[in-house]
Amino acid sequence: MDAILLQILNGLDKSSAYAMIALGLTLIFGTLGVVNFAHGALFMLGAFCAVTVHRLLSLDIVTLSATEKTAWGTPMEIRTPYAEAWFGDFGTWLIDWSVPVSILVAIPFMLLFGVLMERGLIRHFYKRPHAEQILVTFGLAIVLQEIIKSWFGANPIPQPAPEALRGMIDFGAAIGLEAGNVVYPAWRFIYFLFAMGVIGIVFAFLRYTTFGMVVRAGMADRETVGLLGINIDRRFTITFGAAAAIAGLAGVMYTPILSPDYHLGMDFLVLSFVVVVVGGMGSLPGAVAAGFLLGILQSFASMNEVKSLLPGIDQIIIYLVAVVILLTRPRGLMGRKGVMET
Amino acid sequence: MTVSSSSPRGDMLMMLGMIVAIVFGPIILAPFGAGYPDLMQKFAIYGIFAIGFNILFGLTGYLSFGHAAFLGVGSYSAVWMFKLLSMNVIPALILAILISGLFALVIGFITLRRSGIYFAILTLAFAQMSYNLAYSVLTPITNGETGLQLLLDDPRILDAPLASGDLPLANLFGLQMNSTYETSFLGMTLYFNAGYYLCGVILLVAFYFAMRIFRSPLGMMLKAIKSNQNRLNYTGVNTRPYTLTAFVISGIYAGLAGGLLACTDPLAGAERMQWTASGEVVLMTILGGAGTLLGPIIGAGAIKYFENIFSAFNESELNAVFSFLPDGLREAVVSVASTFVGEGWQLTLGVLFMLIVIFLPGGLLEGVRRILSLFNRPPGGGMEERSARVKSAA
Amino acid sequence: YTNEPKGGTVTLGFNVPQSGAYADEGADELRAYQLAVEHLNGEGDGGLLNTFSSKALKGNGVLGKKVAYVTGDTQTKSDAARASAKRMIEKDGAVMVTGGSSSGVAVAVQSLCQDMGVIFMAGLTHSNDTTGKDKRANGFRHFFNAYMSGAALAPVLKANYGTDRKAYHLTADYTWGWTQEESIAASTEAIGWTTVKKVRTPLGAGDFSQYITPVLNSGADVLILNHYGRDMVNSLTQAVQFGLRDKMVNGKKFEVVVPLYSRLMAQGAGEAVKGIFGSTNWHWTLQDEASKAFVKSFGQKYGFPPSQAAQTCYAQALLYADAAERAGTFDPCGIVKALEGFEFDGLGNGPTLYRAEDHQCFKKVLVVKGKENPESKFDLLEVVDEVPAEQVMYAPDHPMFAGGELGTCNSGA
Amino acid sequence: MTASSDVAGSAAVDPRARRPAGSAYFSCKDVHSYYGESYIVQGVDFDIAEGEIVALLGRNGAGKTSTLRTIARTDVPELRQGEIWLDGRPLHTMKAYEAAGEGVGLVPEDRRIIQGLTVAENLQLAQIAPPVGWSIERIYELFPRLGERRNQEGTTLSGGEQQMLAIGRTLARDIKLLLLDEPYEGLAPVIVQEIERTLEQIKAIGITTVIVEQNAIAALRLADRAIILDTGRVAFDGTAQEVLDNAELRQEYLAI
Amino acid sequence: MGILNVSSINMHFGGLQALNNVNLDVRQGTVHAIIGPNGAGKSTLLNCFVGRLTPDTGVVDFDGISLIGLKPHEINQAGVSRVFQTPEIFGDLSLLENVMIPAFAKRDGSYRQNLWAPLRGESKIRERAMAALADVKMADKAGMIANTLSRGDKRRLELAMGLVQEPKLLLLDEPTAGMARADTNATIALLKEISATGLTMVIIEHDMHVVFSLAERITVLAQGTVIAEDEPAKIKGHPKVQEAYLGGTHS
Ligand SMILES: Nc1ncnc2c1ncn2[C@@H]1O[C@H](COP(=O)(O)OP(=O)(O)OP(=O)(O)O)[C@@H](O)[C@H]1O
Ligand SMILES: Nc1ncnc2c1ncn2[C@@H]1O[C@H](COP(=O)(O)OP(=O)(O)OP(=O)(O)O)[C@@H](O)[C@H]1O
Ligand SMILES: [Mg+2]
Ligand SMILES: [Mg+2]
Repeated sequence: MDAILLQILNGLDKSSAYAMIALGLTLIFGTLGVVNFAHGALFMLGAFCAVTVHRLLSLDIVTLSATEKTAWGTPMEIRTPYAEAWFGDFGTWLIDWSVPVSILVAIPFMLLFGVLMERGLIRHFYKRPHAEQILVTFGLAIVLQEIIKSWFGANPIPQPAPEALRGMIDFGAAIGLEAGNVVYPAWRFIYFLFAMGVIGIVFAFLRYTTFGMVVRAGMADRETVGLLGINIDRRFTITFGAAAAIAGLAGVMYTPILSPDYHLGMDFLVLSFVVVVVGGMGSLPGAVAAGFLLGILQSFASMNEVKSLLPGIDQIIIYLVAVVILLTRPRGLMGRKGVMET
Repeated sequence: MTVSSSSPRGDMLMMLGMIVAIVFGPIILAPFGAGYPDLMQKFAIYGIFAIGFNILFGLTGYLSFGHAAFLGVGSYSAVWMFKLLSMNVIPALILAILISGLFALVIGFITLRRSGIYFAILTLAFAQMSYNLAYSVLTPITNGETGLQLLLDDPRILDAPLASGDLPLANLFGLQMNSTYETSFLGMTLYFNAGYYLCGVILLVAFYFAMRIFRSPLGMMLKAIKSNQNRLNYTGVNTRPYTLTAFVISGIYAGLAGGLLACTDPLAGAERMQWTASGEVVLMTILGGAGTLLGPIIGAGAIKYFENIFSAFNESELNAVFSFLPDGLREAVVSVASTFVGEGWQLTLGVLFMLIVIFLPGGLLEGVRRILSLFNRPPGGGMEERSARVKSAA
Repeated sequence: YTNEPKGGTVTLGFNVPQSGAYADEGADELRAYQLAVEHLNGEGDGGLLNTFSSKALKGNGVLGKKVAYVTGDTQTKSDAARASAKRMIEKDGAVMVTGGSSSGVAVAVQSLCQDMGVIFMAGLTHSNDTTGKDKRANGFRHFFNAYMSGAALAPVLKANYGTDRKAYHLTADYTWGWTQEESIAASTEAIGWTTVKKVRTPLGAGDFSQYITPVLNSGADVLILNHYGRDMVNSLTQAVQFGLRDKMVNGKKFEVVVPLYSRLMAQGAGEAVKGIFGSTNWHWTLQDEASKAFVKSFGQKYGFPPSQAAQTCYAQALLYADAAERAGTFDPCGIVKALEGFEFDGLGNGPTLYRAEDHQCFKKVLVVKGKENPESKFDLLEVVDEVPAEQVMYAPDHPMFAGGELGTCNSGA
Repeated sequence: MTASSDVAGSAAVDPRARRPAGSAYFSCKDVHSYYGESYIVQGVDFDIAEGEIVALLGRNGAGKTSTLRTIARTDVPELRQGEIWLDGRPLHTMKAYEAAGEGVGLVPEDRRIIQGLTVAENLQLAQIAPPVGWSIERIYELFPRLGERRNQEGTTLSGGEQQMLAIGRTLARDIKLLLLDEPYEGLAPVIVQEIERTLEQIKAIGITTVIVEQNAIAALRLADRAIILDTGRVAFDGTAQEVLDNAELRQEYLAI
Repeated sequence: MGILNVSSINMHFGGLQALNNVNLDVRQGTVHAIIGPNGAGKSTLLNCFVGRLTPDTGVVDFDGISLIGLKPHEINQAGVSRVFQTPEIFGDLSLLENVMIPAFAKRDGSYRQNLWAPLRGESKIRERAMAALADVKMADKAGMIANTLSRGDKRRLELAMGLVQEPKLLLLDEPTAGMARADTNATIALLKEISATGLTMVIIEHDMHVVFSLAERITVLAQGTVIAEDEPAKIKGHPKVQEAYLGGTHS
């Protein structure tokens, strides 16, 4: 019982990441019809927004020590972060809270990045075959990741959560089970809540405005929508920017859970495509549902009891479930007819 | 490439061009630093892989994201044949073809129930499952991460025992795959390698097969599937057997390529089945020009060339290359250039992908065509110049 | 023999990961190789040529030939690594290939070098198999292995955590992980610990939380992470996130052990490494003359201290050159003869033996602990113990290493 | 929608007052457009007065659709030369959505009902960007069929129903220039009569209209003027009556 | 008993009864027209014949076999070809290929024989395809890519694709919609000619000129129900048909 509860909790944060990435991806992929292989890279860029903000906040004033020397004989450097030197305690607080703080930077940056990417590149590919979209976005993904690699190196860079949020929440105790058995790191729970918030906002926006309908229509038939006086290009740009921002936010907040490295995007890329397709092309709720389904199932499959029954199941569960779902439901969980079926 | 635009003469010229290119491969490639056996073998092998992939993708439009699974299966089968039966490549290749064909039949039968992106993800899922299992649970068959290799104490039933301590070598009735005749020509070393010629001959056969398929009613049907599958059903054609045929043929091509990888280098690793490997053949095909006969070969060559030659540049070599520049300038040039070669080779590849799609929709072959049309040559001829130009473009 | 150097230079092949998860480690290896080449050719401050017990090398190249090198990217994939090594051998005429940052690649390239008749000097590879069931006559390993980690760690663990412990293993699901799991389990069981569970985790899982939560209620009081690289960074940080280290189980404080440490990875794990035990091949804070000299020349050239991968690669390059010099030939069989049973000192690990039976180096192993108050971002580990070679020695036919044959040296042609 | 009750003979009120003297309400000046390299519209040149209804006729492949699409400024065919003016506004400098904002409404030949949207959504879509015309209720009144099917997916409508939706969708916008590409195609005679009546109504409101129709007789009944296209050029430009009277012309270009 | 026997077909979409107990009997060698207002269910009925839709209840017998439950390609193999209302063509292939494909499918339908022989060798198929293109006066455009045709030309191509199969039963869904008058007349002549060879046809048309020139029998559908079935002359005068379909002023 405890174990199962734990695994459900445990599936939440990963599922939230899948769901958020898939949400942005399905906007680009299921709605705009662009096979965006750079979406993982957008997630990674978001994560590196957090890294950059942290680096900037902890930029050092470097003074050379007069007495101490390094092992190779040069004077030792003494470093004090500017933020601390200038703002005192507030500076320390800022550094501590750098991950949440970097959201403020990530949103405009990722929006801008998304908009530029759409204007400069993706726009010219709406009418081109999917294969060419794959090639160009994959090329872009490689370029982005290599740039990050040359700036930040290949090693993971840890981003601690704020001190105050590093603790554990004892869910077991809260529902009357033995204390200390069903615990969950606070930050992961915050990530889950954050994801729900983002997903909620996106859904509300699409539900209570005509934006979603117009974008869907534009996808089905750009020309006709244009003939009805709608500047579909602008809406596509906005959609793309929003999708990039969602991916970026998912990345920023994920850094305390998984230390980001330049390859982070590629690791999530394939899975997020699987999630989107299992959810069904063109369905936002589908993408979110599939994100949670696969994330939690993956958690379960990693339980020792399951693994001893079916060795290796934890490594293939996502794909296995994907196969089963796609074979029993032709268009995934909630896919719409005619989207990307040819 | 519609039926009407192909002429028997054009095809003949194309075939002749291929033969010339393969026979004189070592001479043509040497000036580009690519004329050594391993890379030439890889060109041919990945050429086969890409041609096969293109039969499925280029003709029917079914984008498989799991073709590397067949490559891997082919390799494993071939190595097992080496271990169990004989170091002769023939049985190994036969088994590779059989097993990968069977594997493709099963996977194709299941995945072809869906089309479009759903099909792509299904194939991806199967390949990833194969990869993950090969990496861990199936270690007794695949030797996990290390990869399946030849051991001194393998049974090799048909082969005579070797002097102790010597690992056997893959051969074709005694002609060893690694036997190479080296000679010097205009200051370059040329390598004429048995393994390369084996791969080359098989590439030729594979190419011929593909050409026949492109020009056959089957090819036309496959193109019709890409164009409007629904209509084809109402025209009285059951499309499933056609797509399945294409899938199995391309699976066999992949398996054959995998088998050849094992013949030229008897080790089969699981990462050959990873999605990145499947993605690579997709990129090769698109980069060269999907749906064309020569495109995939060119694309395969370009990517392998980058992977092997661009990654090998290091600073000292760059310094040598730019030694004609004054010191300060040279350092600047070298530091810029070094972000694109050596460990930056993937950056260059990424940039190349983007440039090609943006400026040459239709792939590298399209670029070759445009250049050729500048010279106003008849299509199909001038093969050496063709590949030469692609190289210099790359 | 293959690639006999003809002109005034001899070419070595440095085959390191330049892309993929180990790219930084590969970059550090490459730096070390470049430094070694400088030193061999008599440039720079001579580095360890001055401390090395063998005095065959004179800083005038090797056997009178200037040392040149070629580089390649293994991508940490067997196929790519072999393709790259083949290029070095076939095209560039390398007589020796060295480098790498993972056991799978090391084994794959080692067997290739055996087939093609050149020498392979392994870089960072820790699996027992490299000099165990996959050993080859043309291949040599300076780095330590999983068995040695276990043998070195056990006494320290016993001293710090007692003899009554229950261990839970999380193991990267591939050959290196398995051999390490086997070695560590054996050596901890020998000091009285019990092994509660051994769980395999997929390589590159990213998030390990679903494997960590079952640890909470398993009754175990020690978690052993048989992970390396990114996996280790992630599993360790996440174990700490899940509060494992603040937990009390069976009346004892819960502990985490990372048998194979590397400074680069410790950097990635940040705070999480503090107070955690592990073993390492070498660390830049060592105070013997050789280590100091190496840190100095490396630090002066690059501005930061070398990693253990760099040290092992540097040592391998020197060892090869020295063997050639002593053998008077680049013929692989000559080199093999010169290296087999070779005893030396002054490369940073104290007195060392290249054992003839399996081409494994035996030298002291460092037990380290994550430092509580690091002074710089390089100063993350403190050396707790330098375990002498005798204590980590094993018989060549030890069951964990059995199954392979060394074979005979192959010089090509 | 300008609710003026002026009818066809709008010469009574001089519509040119708002425009520079000498230029028509709508004019195509030497329009050339291309599909890639194929040169299709080869110098089409005509004027239309405000409130006039013009029938654009010609054989299959004569370039009627291409001309309409060029006027509506769709991406293909691409306008490479020439000017198009509507009510003093240069359409040739605009994109399709801007032209639509100026009051151009095209009912495309293959109807182009948007997949995945219901009938009601297809109509709503037309009212997102200004200028808004008829209310959706009024369109349902005109085509009760659409009202009954408002929640059905647009693409599952029968061929004729789709045609109604396509016309309705255009009326939902306040248009100055209505371009109808084969509006009767696939419609039952009763519906044809119905749409004819609608068009009469539209004519009465004074919306300038270009109608392309294979059923030339029906088109000519409605139109004031006829323009006959042949291989991308204007072969005839005159009153509808002239075409009806000229048997030779009809035989040559229209085969009626 | 005719060659096509349809009885008590019911079909609904959600709450909409699209076909209501429809019966139809098409005699061998005749041209049978189905007319009716838009949305009457004509295309739906045709869809039930070719396997695109499966009716809720009812029987469709063609030449002694039941078509219900067969796959579209099996129905075609049984000798039923269809010309679509909205052109369904192989957009990125040439016209010749567009017509050769149905010709192939006709020859064997089965997949076996099509594999290998070079296409160039298929001169018989090619000739037949060219002949069919010539029938619809498009032989000169054989090499063009189908997508670049104007709409009227696409319809003619559709027709050629149906004709080249030489089916036993040809289903035509508004074959002349959007065709120029001259071509409509030519098409009428062509269809007459073909009908004279004994081919059975079911035709849906809104162009009464076409219907009355060709049809030997007419079924009138309205709101999914057959409201009349008779010879052309009688249908013209039928009051219900007048009201529901033809309207006051026509013919
Ligand atoms: N997308 C296209 N690409 C290339 N050529 C095209 C394209 N669309 C149409 N054409 C060509 O342009 C010419 C004019 O076509 P258009 O559709 O304007 O004719 P139309 O007069 O509307 O004919 P119809 O009465 O058959 O609809 C035709 O010859 C046609 O083949
Ligand atoms: N898939 C569907 N879902 C819901 N309703 C449908 C579907 N297909 C058709 N209908 C409805 O069924 C009715 C009959 O359609 P059908 O296409 O058969 O008409 P039709 O007689 O061919 O008309 P037309 O002459 O206009 O082509 C129409 O009202 C249509 O809206
Ligand atoms: Mg038209
Ligand atoms: Mg219909």
